[in-house]
Amino acid sequence: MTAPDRSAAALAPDADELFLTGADWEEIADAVHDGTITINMGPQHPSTHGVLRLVLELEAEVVRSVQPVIGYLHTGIEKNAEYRTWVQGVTFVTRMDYLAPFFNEVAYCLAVERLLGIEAPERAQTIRVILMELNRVASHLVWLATTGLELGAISMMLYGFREREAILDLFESQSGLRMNHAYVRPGGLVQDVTPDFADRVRGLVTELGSRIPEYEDLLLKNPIWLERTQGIGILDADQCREFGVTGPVLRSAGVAWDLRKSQPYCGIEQYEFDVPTDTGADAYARFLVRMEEIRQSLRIVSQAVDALPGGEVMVADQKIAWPSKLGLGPDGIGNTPEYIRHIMGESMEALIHHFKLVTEGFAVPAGQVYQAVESPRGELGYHVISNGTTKPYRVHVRDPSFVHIQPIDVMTRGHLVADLVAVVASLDPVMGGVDR
Amino acid sequence: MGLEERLPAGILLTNLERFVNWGRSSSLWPATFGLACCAIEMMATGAGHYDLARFGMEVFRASPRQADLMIVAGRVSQKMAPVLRRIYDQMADPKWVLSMGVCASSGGMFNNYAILQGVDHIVPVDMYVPGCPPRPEMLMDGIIKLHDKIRQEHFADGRTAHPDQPVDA
Amino acid sequence: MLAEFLPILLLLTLATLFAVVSVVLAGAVGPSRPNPTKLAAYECGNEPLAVVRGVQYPIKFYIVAMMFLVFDVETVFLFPWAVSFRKLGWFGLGEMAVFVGLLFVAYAYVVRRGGLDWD
Amino acid sequence: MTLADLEADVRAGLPGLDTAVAFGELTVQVPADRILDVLRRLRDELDFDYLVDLSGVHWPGGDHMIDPQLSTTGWPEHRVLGGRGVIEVTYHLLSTERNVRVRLVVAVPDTAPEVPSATGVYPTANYHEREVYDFFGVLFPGHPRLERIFMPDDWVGHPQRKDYPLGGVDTQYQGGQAVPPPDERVWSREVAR
Repeated sequence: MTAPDRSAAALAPDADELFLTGADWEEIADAVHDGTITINMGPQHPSTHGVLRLVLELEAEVVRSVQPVIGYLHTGIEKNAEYRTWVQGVTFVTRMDYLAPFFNEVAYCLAVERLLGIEAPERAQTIRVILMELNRVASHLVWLATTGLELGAISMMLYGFREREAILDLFESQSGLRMNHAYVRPGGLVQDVTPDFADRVRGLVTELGSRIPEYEDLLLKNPIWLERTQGIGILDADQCREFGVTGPVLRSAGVAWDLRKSQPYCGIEQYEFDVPTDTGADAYARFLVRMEEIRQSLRIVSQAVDALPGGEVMVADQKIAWPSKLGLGPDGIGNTPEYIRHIMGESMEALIHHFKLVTEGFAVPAGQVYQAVESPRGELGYHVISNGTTKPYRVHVRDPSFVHIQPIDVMTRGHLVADLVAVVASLDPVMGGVDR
Repeated sequence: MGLEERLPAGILLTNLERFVNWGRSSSLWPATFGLACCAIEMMATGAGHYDLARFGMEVFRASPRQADLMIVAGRVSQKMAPVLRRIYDQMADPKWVLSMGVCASSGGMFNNYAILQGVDHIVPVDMYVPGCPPRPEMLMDGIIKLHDKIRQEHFADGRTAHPDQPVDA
Repeated sequence: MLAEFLPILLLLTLATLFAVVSVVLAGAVGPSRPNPTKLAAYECGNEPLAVVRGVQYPIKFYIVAMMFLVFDVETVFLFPWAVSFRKLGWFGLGEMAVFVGLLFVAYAYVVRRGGLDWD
Repeated sequence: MTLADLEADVRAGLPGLDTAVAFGELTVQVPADRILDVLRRLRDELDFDYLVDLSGVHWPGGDHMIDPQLSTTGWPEHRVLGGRGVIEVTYHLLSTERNVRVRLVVAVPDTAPEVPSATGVYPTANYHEREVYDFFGVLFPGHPRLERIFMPDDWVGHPQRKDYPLGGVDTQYQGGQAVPPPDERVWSREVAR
């Protein structure tokens, strides 16, 4: 019995011994031999902002190459929306980018309204702007909280979520849900805001305004924060343009491109606010841009709530307006008794509209539309195609996070693994939007 | 060589069981298995306002080796299912699974090709929490009910409740 | 004379006892249901890509380990000095200054030779 | 700059392409072999510096019913007679200086769809094209690494094509009754019973 061969060659692993998922990872694994090690920073990881898997090729703490693998949260929302009516699509669409539900809803509803050729009433547009900008503040607070947690400022997590709770209380008081509201509908809003909405918003704005200096005392000149974020993850303007990057990451590279200014929607051009930019193009610049954006959003909200017009919140056309005027009905919240008396007793036509809208929804004229809004992460675009029936033919969503995953490799080459965490955090990807 | 495996079932050890279960249930460390919108609500529950630390769930362990409870928070896609099963297998015993939200419990509104219609297809689930996403109070209510369930467990149950077939990798 | 050392002896035995018993007890009593996946390496939920056998660890890790050892032992010597700081008076302070000064030379050497910056 | 003169520019710069303006947007139909040339010219001459989005739409061939639901209420069913059997790969371009958008549509037969890869002109197209391949099966010759991006690597079929079932499971109700997933619910049978 000859002695087993223990020479280095025999012990070295050959390619197929590495049991990899996926067809062509073998070439990466071959890099094992020249001193680099290929390892997964996988879907279940505390600092990948959701289920993002990064196949890292490391040379002792220095990142040589990053291969993002996505799809671990693919929910098939776009296909599901094709089997639901136009109004039901709102509930699917709001679950895509779960940190900015109002942006998804408003972008989808604007696209449908353009296809229908109608416009939401003035009051509905102003409320949409208020809720969207507050949603931007909440999304930036979650970004600040999780990035602080990842880079070691654990207390930032507590402060960030404390403020967000205040915003979510307001959302819940208006739409009934803390997240995934389905509050915005094609043609306006599902129901009007509560009478004390204006005062609550003003109180919220002053409270949030007083808290921002607190964060800046904590982080602005914190040596650890500066060390971890300055000069990390450089992406200059041309690279941004190549990779199709928009939003705070692009503005941190010095380009003042903001859809709220260049292609305004929902009447946002009547409020004055400025678009914060920075020239650092690194993680610290993105931190500064996002902090300034929180202030600007609060500015917009306070102007919008002062200019809140009266009137209806849903378009007048009965063929589109969602019928149920929610109120206290005989057995709790539901159709108010007057409405029931109106459709059952007074007008046959209202009954037909109610029945048709509730059973199969309204038909949208054939055509295709691309509607984009400025979401907290960048340009969120809805390419909606209708073939004249009551169901969308195709709803494609251009999500900024999906586009921001690509430059991770370019931004992190030569950095340490710890900086890779800072770079992925500075891009603020939300996997719900990436995987749709 | 766990002694617990070989202890006889029966009334002799009820006090010991009650003591051990009390110890286990009052410091369940959850594994961070946040997937989608429920993960944000889970983080909100863990943050200062709703504060999961009051139930001994002070810290969310990233690695399954140090976690007792896996909160499946969000929709489980077909690509994520083997990963979830692997993480569950790599968790140290005794372990429990709380399926948070309707998407984890039954596929929820995404009845399509991409989503696993209920996480109990691949892992034994101890507690289902409804809601989309469940409010932090609902999640805490689910956790408190899970604590009560753990308090009534017997040593012998462990051998049958969680049949651990190895995943055929 | 021996009696003075009794508390230290007691402390040592209790410490080792606590360490050994808690480890052994956990291993012996706790439920253990090994299965191949549980014994495999944890890599964020995928089959492990990184093959640890046969990969030479880069030298930088050794440098970091050596430097940690040196300065950790230095702090260990600081503890007893700090306890009897009053009694030693100026002599103690001078002595410790020499000791720390010597090690500071080593620290300066390491920093200048680039031991601390990574690549 | 208004849409009209953008359309004029496009017509002048790129002869032989039919352009249409609808819902305030310009759509240009481009044959597959000219797409790279059109993209390059739009980027360099009309300075469209952003490829914002690249996605697919499947218009299946043959005559099929689009909306079986409608048969419950007796209203006419929406039926497509003789579809085009085509996958439209849609490019959305944006020009930040001129603040205007344009949509290029490349229609390729859905049996063997192939469109030259735009990663050379716009690197951001890399992931978008992998997505269109993953969901519609459109091949992009010239793409550095064309493979599935969302579905598991060993997935069969391209899910977002119209001939791919929604793939849901039956919803269980009491007494063992079950309701089929949304795409298989044909009401006329239930109503007629």
